Amino acid sequence: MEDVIVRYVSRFILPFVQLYGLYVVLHGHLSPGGGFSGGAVIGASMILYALSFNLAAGSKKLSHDVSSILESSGALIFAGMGLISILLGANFLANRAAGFPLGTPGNLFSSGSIAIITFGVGIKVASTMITLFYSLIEEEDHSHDHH
Amino acid sequence: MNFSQHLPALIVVVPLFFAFLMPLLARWRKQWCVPVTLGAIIFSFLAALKMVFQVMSTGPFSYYMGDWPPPWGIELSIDYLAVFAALTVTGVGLLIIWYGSKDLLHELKSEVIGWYYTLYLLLIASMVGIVITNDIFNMFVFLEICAIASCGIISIKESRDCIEAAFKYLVLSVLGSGAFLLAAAMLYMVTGHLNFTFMAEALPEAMALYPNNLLVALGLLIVGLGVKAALFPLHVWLPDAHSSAPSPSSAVLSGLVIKVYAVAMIRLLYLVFPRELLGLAPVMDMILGMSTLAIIIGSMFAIVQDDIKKMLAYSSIAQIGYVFLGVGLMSESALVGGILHIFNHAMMKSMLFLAAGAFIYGTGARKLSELKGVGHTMPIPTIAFCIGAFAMVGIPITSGFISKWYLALGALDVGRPFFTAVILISSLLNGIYYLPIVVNAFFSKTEEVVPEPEKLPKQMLVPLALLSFGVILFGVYPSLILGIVYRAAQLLLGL
Amino acid sequence: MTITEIVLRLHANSYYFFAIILFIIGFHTMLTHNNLIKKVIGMNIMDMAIFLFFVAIGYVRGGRSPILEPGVNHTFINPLPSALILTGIVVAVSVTAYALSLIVKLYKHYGTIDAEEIMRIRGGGSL
Amino acid sequence: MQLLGSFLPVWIVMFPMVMTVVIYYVEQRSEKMRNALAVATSVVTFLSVLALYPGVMAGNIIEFELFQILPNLAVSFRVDILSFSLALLSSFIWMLVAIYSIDYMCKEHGCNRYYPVLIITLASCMGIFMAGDLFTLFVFFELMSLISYVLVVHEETIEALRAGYKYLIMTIIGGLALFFGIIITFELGGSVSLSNPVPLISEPSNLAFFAFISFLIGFGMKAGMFPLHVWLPDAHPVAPSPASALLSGIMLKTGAYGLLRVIFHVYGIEFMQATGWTIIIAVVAVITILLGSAVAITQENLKRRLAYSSVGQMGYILLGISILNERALMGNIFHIFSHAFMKSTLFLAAGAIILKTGKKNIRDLGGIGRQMPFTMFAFTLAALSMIGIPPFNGFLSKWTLSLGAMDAGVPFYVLILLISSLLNGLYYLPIIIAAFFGEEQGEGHKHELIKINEAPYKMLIPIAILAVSCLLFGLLPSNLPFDLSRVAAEYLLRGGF
Repeated sequence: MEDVIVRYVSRFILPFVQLYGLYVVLHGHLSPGGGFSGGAVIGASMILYALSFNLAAGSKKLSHDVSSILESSGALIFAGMGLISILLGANFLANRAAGFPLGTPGNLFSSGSIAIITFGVGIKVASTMITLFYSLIEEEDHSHDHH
Repeated sequence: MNFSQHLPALIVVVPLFFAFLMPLLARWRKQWCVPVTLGAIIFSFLAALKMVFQVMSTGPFSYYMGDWPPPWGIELSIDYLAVFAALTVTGVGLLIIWYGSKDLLHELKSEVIGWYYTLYLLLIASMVGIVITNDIFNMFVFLEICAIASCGIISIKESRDCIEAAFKYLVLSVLGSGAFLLAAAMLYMVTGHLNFTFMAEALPEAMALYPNNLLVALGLLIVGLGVKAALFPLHVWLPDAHSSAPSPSSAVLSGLVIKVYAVAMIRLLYLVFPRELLGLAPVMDMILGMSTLAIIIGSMFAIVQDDIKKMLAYSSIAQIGYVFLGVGLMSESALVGGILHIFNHAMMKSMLFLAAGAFIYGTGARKLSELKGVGHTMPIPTIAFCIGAFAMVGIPITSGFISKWYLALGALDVGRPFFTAVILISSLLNGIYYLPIVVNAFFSKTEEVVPEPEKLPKQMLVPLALLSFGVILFGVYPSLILGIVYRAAQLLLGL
Repeated sequence: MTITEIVLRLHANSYYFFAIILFIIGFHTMLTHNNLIKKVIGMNIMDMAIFLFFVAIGYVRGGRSPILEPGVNHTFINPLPSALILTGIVVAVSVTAYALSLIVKLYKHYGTIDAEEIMRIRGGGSL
Repeated sequence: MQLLGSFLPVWIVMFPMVMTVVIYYVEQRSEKMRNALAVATSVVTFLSVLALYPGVMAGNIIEFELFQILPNLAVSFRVDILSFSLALLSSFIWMLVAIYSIDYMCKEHGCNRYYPVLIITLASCMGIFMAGDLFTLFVFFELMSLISYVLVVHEETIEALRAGYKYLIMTIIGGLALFFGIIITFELGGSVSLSNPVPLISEPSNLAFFAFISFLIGFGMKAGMFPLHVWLPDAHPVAPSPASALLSGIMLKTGAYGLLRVIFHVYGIEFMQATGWTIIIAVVAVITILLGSAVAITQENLKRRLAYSSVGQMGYILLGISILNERALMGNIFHIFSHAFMKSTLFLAAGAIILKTGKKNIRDLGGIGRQMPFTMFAFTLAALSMIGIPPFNGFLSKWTLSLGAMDAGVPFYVLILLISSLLNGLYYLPIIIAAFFGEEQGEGHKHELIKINEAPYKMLIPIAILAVSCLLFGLLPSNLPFDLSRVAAEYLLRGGF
């Protein structure tokens, strides 16, 4: 896709989209939204980049390999936080009982493990969307080679 | 810090955690994939075993995820049925993937093997999750993970049959999950709870107000879980899916996955829905009718199959019928038989699929007619197959006999000898399609020179041997497992 | 039951009614269309119907989104179904993605995404 | 000593089983050792059974529960006079057959399969006769039936496989019918033990009737009862001759034994007399007798004719069961002995002929008596006994049976026995006459000097022992089988306790 308008517009809005996604993820424990919504926004921004420039450019920014590594690590953060709760002597995924500092409600640094979990979910969702996109696109390329 | 009290969570989380770790391992430390997978499942297995002893000595207990007590949080209910099913899933699942660690090298492209372990661990985790959760939405999530993972382990072998079978399976699975979620929504609507225990408390009152709503919900649940468990008219996806998949996948799908849905159905039918609701509509009779048809027609279809794995797949349709027969008869013995058959069939059918996989591995033959004389060239898989076949027919001293005994006794207990006859007829049909294979394998001379089959590695033979040993052991000494099955049945029937 | 009563009842339960209609549309699309992509679309419509139904359960007339602000007291809608449905949507997305990738593979093998065509090729093939 | 005595049944069953494994390992090294071990195992088993004699004759019943599989469902052993009689008979004939097999099988392929199977069928047969409850009986019954499949298809020809398939399917049907019967018994009686002081089923009901029919199908299938005999004439002839001797001589009797147990322990004699269900057995028995004997006449293959003859003879036994009085029962049990001796002799003799001449068809057997006089003489003795000519044991059993029928006031049965004897004569005598006086078939041989060409002595001795027994047990007024039959019949009519 070699459309100048699309390129310019996307180049213009991409930072805002990503910033917004990051904001939603980081404020997941405070406001509507959270890991999934924010992650989806971030993922969409990368997809937009790869679509409006091209696949190679997209891969250069965030390759398929890296995104699948991120995908795993996002999930691992989630599961790991749960396990940490157990290590701290509470039930799986316990928050206050495990002794995570809850802070003042409404502050950015509050609500203990939830913020971290949301962050993990954000990474997971964003990278999953990108990985899915790559998988589908690359598969298609592959098939074109065959025909 | 006391680890053992967190086992209910860990039994699910550890495989889940390593499932996500697996892609990373596959990238950097490929040789670690197998030991880590095995380790994770062994951990779950030991956890299940520990919980079995715990439950047997101190009774059922619950675990609150995130320290949130119900009705707010997700509750894992560790009762007899749950630990029984968890033990089955992890135990048989362990042997299957042990076998698979070699067989997969043969069947899959090397770059996807790491993903296979991811999917397999996800599958195990979700199956254990389904059986131990006490929350309907949590169950839905695990059902979906289970559905995707099981489609995944079919489509990972990128032959066109597999892809097509996986797609068919996926569509029907989604349909099933949709029905399940709709039912969950309806139940939530009338009770305001997602937790099974609270739901069960609220349902009798709700039933007086909205009986139709509940009946629709019950119907949707039976259809939803029935599709996934391949209960007779909803079984259309099973033969393709189970026969085209790589052999370890077939074994786990036929041996475990469809049973897990049956366990979920048992839990919902017996523990959640009020017994009076069953009086409003002949639900149990419908289940009985479906399972009878499944038993007879599944066996009949199996007779005409030429492909060994397809035959085994049709046989699974018949065997899941036994489980539902036990569910539908509503007597203690029958329920014991049905639940016990979950375990027994898990062992028998995985063993049969693994043995079939060994034949395919060794000779490349899938057709029944090509398996002549295989008993002389590959004795251990053939003997395992033989034991599995006998167990399927229900010859005494194999575990298949014990479950049939209980089912037949249960049918007589409620004064319905017709179902005893159904069980016997189907055993005969089983004999008609299983025994000729055994006979051909040992006693028929082939004119053409058979090429020496590939030698099977130990990793494939030992699980087969262990499974056959298990089939015999639980046939001779069933009290090992019967204690917990009895208690599960009593708990379900409220005795 | 008169027509008015039926209409009134439907109106009172309009969320459920339309959810069911949507469900049936999705179900119908999924089962009757040969085009695999359309099947996936039908699947999604069906899922959406269930999600709408679920969310509608939690809706309280006049309720607001449940964000606690100190000092403000409102009627809130029930947040639980919405939260659950978020999970449901994630699941639906992943199933859709997976189904689409399977369709891509099928297209690679058969050169068509028409279910009947695929069956025809399979039947006539070496299977 | 008491403990040892009660452990003996377990030993008798387990010893051959263990030896099967031993033989399986030994045979990889030495064939001689294998043969010796097989014979030794059967001898030891026979002697062990014999060791039960004093206790059993003193009226003791040995009971031993090995372990419980499920509540009220155990693997247990129980030896009473009936068990003992049949176990003694079987182990004796097994021993002779094992000796016979050494020379017969040396030209066959797959001996390494044959011997372990021979010994494990011995074990399961002992298990059937010494079972202490219906479940154990069922387990060993299935074990024996399934394993003897290997004997049936030993030749691995198309014919054998086809016969084997029929046999297998019939076995499964029979097994499932038994399963049905046993589970109903369990449901109605709460136990399947044979040592219950009262019969397990006391109330006539539909279920009880189903169970009766199921038992009849299950055991009748094995016993070659019409119309479930269809597998028998196919399966028995295709097996190697020693195996045919066992299949016809012993394994058929397990069905009759099972029926006896069912009638006397599950239902009890009063129940049977009250309901009159035994008439079903009587009807099929009469049909079986006539059909077996009549069809035997038309058979050309010697072993096939013998197999049909077995069908007819099993009819006698079933008839004896159905009459339910002492003398009939005694005749019935004695006929189990007689038929075992006679039919084993006949099959072993036929085997000797096949081994030496390769002739399987009756019309080729002209003049065979001059080639193999000894074998044919034994054959003649057994055949005459079959027809029921005094003073052979066949006569004695028929005589006793007829007396029983007269006691019961059914002279019709006597008529049937007579007709069947006539038919027996019709199909046995021509063989004998042709063998001794007939012309040898084939051209150019007519005037050649006929060489005496007997089978090796290891085959002749078992044949001789069996043939002489046929004569002896008919001639002597008081002999072991006859006494055992009498005591067993009394014992059963007492209620079996």
